[in-house]
Amino acid sequence: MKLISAIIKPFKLDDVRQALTSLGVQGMTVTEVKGFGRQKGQTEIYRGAEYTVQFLPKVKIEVVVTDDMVEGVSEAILNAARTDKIGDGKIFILEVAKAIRIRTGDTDSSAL
Amino acid sequence: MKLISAIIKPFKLDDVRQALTSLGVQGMTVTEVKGFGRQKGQTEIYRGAEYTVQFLPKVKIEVVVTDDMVEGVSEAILNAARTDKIGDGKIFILEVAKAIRIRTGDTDSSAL
Amino acid sequence: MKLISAIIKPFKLDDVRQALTSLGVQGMTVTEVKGFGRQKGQTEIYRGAEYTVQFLPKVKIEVVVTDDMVEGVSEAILNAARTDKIGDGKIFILEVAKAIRIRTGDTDSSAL
Amino acid sequence: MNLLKRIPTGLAVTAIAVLAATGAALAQEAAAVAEETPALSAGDTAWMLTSTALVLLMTIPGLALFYGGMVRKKNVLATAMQSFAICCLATLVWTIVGYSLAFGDGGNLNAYIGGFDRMFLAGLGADTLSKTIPESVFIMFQLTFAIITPALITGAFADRMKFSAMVVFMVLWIVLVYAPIAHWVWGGGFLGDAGVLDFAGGTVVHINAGIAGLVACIVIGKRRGFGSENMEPHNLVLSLIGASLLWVGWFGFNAGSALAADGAAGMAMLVTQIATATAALTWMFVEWLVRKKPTVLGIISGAVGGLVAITPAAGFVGPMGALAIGVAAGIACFWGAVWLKPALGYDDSLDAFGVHGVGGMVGALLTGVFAIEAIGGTPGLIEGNPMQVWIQLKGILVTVVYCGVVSFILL
Amino acid sequence: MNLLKRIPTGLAVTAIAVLAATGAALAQEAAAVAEETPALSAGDTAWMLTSTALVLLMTIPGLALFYGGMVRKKNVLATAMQSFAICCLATLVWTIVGYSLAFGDGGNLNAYIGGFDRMFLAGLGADTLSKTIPESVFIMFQLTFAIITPALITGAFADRMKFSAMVVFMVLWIVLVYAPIAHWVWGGGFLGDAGVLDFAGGTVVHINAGIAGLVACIVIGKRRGFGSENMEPHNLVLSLIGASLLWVGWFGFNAGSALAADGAAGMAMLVTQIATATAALTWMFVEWLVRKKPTVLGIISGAVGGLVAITPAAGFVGPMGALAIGVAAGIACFWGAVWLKPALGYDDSLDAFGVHGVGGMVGALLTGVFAIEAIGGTPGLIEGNPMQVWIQLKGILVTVVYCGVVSFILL
Amino acid sequence: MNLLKRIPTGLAVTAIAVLAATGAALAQEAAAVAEETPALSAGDTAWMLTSTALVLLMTIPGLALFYGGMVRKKNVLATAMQSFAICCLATLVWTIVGYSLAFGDGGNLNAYIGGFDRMFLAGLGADTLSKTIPESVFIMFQLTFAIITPALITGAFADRMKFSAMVVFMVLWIVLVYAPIAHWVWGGGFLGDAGVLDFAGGTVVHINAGIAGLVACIVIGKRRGFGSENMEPHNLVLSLIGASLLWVGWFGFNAGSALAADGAAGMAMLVTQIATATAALTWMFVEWLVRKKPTVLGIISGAVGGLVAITPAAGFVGPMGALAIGVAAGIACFWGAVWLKPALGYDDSLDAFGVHGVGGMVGALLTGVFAIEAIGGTPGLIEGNPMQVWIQLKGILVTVVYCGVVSFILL
Ligand SMILES: Nc1ncnc2c1ncn2[C@@H]1O[C@H](COP(=O)(O)OP(=O)(O)O)[C@@H](O)[C@H]1O
Ligand SMILES: Nc1ncnc2c1ncn2[C@@H]1O[C@H](COP(=O)(O)OP(=O)(O)O)[C@@H](O)[C@H]1O
Ligand SMILES: Nc1ncnc2c1ncn2[C@@H]1O[C@H](COP(=O)(O)OP(=O)(O)O)[C@@H](O)[C@H]1O
Repeated sequence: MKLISAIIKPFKLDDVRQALTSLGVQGMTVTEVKGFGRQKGQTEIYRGAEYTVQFLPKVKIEVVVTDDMVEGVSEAILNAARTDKIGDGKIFILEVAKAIRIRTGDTDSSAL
Repeated sequence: MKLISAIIKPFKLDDVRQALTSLGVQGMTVTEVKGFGRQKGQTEIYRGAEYTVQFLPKVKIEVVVTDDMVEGVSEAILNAARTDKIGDGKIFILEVAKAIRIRTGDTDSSAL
Repeated sequence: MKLISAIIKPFKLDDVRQALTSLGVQGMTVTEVKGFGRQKGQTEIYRGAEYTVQFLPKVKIEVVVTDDMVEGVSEAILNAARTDKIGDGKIFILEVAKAIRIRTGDTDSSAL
Repeated sequence: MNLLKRIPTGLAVTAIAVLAATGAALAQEAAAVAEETPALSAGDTAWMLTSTALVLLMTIPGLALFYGGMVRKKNVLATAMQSFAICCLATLVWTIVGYSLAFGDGGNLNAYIGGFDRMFLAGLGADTLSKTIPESVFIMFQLTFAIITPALITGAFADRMKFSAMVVFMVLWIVLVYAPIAHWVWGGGFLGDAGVLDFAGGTVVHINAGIAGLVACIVIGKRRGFGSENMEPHNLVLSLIGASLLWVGWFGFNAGSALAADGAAGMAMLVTQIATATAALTWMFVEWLVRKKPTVLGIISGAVGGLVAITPAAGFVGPMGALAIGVAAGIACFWGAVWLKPALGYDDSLDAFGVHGVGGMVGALLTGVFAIEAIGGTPGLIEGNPMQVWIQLKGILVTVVYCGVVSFILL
Repeated sequence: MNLLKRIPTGLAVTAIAVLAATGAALAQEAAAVAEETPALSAGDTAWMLTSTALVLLMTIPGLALFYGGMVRKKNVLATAMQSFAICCLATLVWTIVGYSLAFGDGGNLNAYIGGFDRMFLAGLGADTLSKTIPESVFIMFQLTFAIITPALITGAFADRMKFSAMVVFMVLWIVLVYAPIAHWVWGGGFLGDAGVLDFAGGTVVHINAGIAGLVACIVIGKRRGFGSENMEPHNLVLSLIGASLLWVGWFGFNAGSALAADGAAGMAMLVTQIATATAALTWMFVEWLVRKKPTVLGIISGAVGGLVAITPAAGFVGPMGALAIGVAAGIACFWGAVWLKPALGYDDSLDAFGVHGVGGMVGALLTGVFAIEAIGGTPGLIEGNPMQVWIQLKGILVTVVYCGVVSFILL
Repeated sequence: MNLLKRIPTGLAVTAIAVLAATGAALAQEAAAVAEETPALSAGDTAWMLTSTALVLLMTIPGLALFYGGMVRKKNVLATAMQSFAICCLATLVWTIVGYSLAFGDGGNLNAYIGGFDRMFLAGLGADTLSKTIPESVFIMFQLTFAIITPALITGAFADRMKFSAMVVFMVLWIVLVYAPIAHWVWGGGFLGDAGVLDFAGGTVVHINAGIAGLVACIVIGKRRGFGSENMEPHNLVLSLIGASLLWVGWFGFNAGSALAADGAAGMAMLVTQIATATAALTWMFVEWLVRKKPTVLGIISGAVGGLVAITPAAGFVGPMGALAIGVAAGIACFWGAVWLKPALGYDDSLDAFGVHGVGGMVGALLTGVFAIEAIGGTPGLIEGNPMQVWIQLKGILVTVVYCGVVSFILL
């Protein structure tokens, strides 16, 4: 099992969710985050003062899948989230040692 | 050392915190997240329009513990967070390579 | 590649960001979290009632780096975030199996 | 507003101008002579100054919050900005030419439009009176109406019109739509002469804004993501503050339209309160029946619907008429926003038409039904004068057609 | 309100009814004859129209925000909804039967309750006067009091009463508790006759709401999670807006209760300001001493406590009395909310009793102490009339017992 | 305010005191004799009661929100608390000694300061009049000015002054700076005698607050993290609500300064509206030109700048003067906040000086330019009276120097 953690542009969330659902992924967890990277924030001006917004709003999608789905899911995210502009984000994949469904106590692949 | 990441229903947070504290866990980190899964959101109606809320509010608890405590902590979360209704959430367990306490520089088990 | 996940005091965010940038780190992702630990929250009083704030505001910085930078980055965070008071936070380091840049599809070290 | 009362006002305003020799003007003259020369009343002036402040409060921050709370979070500032900017724009337009077109003397064309003689408020002095209040106060009071009407329209195309386009549209709309219609009903024009009752602007303000909104949202098209994305109101607390300020400010709108602090103002305030509360509860209970639960958005929408519907009627009906109008408005606006809109499939984001258009028409018609001679001088259907309903209908039709056509051309 | 002034008002209201042959009625008659026939005053009417708008502003959005900001985030809409819905409900109840019961003529029972003769506002015309203002304005002004009183109660059971249960309770409460007590004090009933001073509703509004709240929160029980879960106010900015609007609106409440734009109104406004500021600072400094720091919630709670306490006194005391009442109210309400509540262990979520009940009693008593004959016509203890304190105490006791018992039965 | 009108007011206030034998006093006496004995006007009183409520609304919640929305999220409560606490403090200070110093009789020193004879409002009765309104209302109205002036200053040092230090500073500042300057201009002091025109407080309120703010932010130093950390406004919706309430409340400020419900009040309201809308649009369009886009913060800042600039002029200029003042204020305040501040490098967090100081000076000067004899009794430059500009300049200089020096010493 792997945890796929994708940092994407917020307005792409719905597209990614649909792409994953159509692959049969049944659940995911979403967090609002702020990202710092090559993409630079706009310069906001308030009266006299200029502020460069250092951190841009991003969305982190975390989805745990069985090993055989990792490839397909990564691909799907890649396609759905891509705008070809700087700041599209990253996908990180981490090994998950164990997964449990709280409601039933089921573990691992049947927990997802 | 393992990172135990539990996604639970928000109103269960206090129960889980107490359960962990009574096991001797001294720290944890909590994030407000939105979950998508089998549990479906309510249909909200605003004047004419109906909206199905796709993402439900959840809470993610992250707690890093030594390997010997993983079993007990998972068990405790399972019991405290369970309501037996769809949407109770998941527990994911990941391997942690290293932990450091910033204040002291202590590492690994003495960092927790 | 490793994921360095640091939980720090919110007002230290800017210092840490600068420290990392000067090491050549090009991106990071920041989440507002609430921390529970040895540091106790203030007691707030609203009219008659006292509330101990259990969870304190913290900031989680996640940065994925190649293995050779782990040491330096940890060190930099340690120095920048340290105030020597309880509640300074933790650094957790996890193994990352794969990283992808969404815009280009580049993987691993060239994705960062 | 009460026509018989309004005519001398119009006269005072145009006193320095040559009286046009039309029948309408002659009738006005006669009325003016019958009236004693007015002197300033500090009491009336005090109330009209207050009313002006109250009506401004309706737009900023009232409407800005009512609408701002209903859009998505990312659009709240843009939406509130529209109301604020319109407040500023309408002030300039009104000062420069709007007041003159609406309340100036149009000479031979006076039945259709005022003239340019009062441009830049020419002829206004510190002691110029309009009936028992300074003309400056009358200008200000009317200005607040010219502010809120275009601001109401923005509810129809919230979330999608470009700011610069909106600025241009609104300036033209005030000059080409609002000013003429205000002239027809209140400024000595043909609708007023025809006996159309519109105490505080059911036709001029609400039907007008509602129709313009409907046209705008059809022409501009739907919001991107309409129907698929979640467009739920982001902060109904803001909307509730807005609705409350609209309610309180509406006392200035309706009771202020008596242009005096007297029994007519008092009765207008009382029936406003009764109709509003009734419509709010009606919407809430209908929603409670149809969908399982009462909502904040429902009760405040109903309240606004009731406020709209009682507006033309405020000086003409009594408490029982207000109850009836409240029930009708609650049901009709619920139907307009919840059934009609999805049925026809246009995207009137915040129901400018569903609430203001529908509510305004219901109110204008029912004014003809429930008018009581002892209160406003004109009997309605229930007092055996069915013609009044017909007259009201004509007023509605003329407004709908003119506003619809010109708004369409402007867009 | 000033009894001597109020009696003719009551009379005017009931002028078309047969005068009951009780001693009280005779006394009223005498007073009415002594007064010259009233004519409409545009100035007084202007101020009363304004006051009505101000008092409505207190409830929507004032109280809705004051309470809404103090509950947990998830309950803010439900809490604000209560104030808004009560505003609508009370309007209907008042129109249908409430006004008649409070200010109608009760015949032989007039000492205890008004009659049914004014149901549906029967007998109200556009020119009916109530002293120097249209009766429609008097009805509206009193209605805004009938709105805020039940809305205040909701602070005691915020977060836990079902909406449908609240609707039923409030309708009955207005009819069975508010209307009678208003009649006793202001409508020609026995408390007014006994000489109880209550200028703007310390007894009728605040003690009444406070006691009903206390009974309600005891009967309904504590919030789930009370004492263990974090129930801190979620947005004190909202509460601060609410408190500010309460303060500003209270000028309508107190200075409006003079029912005229005169020196009594001016003095009522001035002492309101002084007492409120003093109570706010008193609470703040007490908190600063006892706990280490001054808080926003503290200063606004103190302000509301001061507003409550000066309410019965506003037309009777001078600036120095206001200072004294402010200090007393600041200390007493702090004690009520911070010490008394935890000591007795009830869960008065937003301190409806701790602030309105306690503040109302302190104010009612101190009115008897600091009343000045040259201001309100009645001397108090400091001018050598200790009896007045005793009379005030009787007024409090009667209200506490009646309101407590009936509210208990209703729940 | 209009000097000729103000003088008898000052006299009425000091009627029970011995008249000082200075030339100024003699002139006043003559004026007073020429005036008929004033009687209470219910209409004027109604408007002044309303105006008082409106001006209080400007500070709480208006200014509290305007400023609260512009600071960082963590400071919103602290910032709003400052306005609320100052409202309470100023009330006490004014009651105890401020009113006496500003409007009491200063005997031989009357040109410079009032006396102590009216401390604790001694001599105030329920029927004491100040011209045609109760003196209690005059005291209250002036109090609301004494509240908002120090509250404006807090914008300069938002985010960094300790609350306890602020309390002490503000109390002293009201006594030592505000009260004397109010006396100079409105209380019979030397600036009023010299013919300085300040209808509603451009000098007394805005220049005064602006300069004090400038001194404060220079003395206290910059915010920690100034220039590096992100200090963007956290919630401009709050600021927009605040600006709207400031606008509406300002009608009480300016039109209320006529102290009557008459043509002067009406004209003051109208020019206020015109200048404000013009300044708001000017700032917005300048911003649209210079930076690529119009912003909410820009349009509301411009509106406040316009309100400030029209304040001294409101009773003296006509609609065309208001247009000109609006354009000038929009440009000048934009320049003050966007160019001057960074150029000089002080950290006036919320532009107390950039908007109120700069706007106040522009307004005070242009009052001398655009004053029209037929409106306010004094001709300005455009009517061939260049001296008036010089007199206005003297007024500004005296205020800047005195306020700057004393504020500096107090800090
Ligand atoms: N090394 C990293 N570790 C964690 N998150 C990162 C890292 N680099 C980038 N990110 C996240 O990815 C987002 C996009 O990165 P950015 O460099 O702006 O564009 P791109 O991915 O197109 O090169 C950032 O805003 C940040 O949230
Ligand atoms: N594959 C997954 N990866 C990450 N988070 C998941 C995954 N599946 C479910 N979740 C999280 O768990 C929550 C509960 O899942 P759900 O399917 O609704 O109920 P249950 O766990 O009872 O089957 C979701 O809201 C989501 O936050
Ligand atoms: N075992 C843990 N797992 C995850 N997060 C932790 C753990 N222990 C502490 N934390 C996080 O670190 C923060 C600081 O910890 P705390 O014990 O208060 O101080 P210190 O790190 O100085 O000992 C906590 O607020 C919490 O967010």
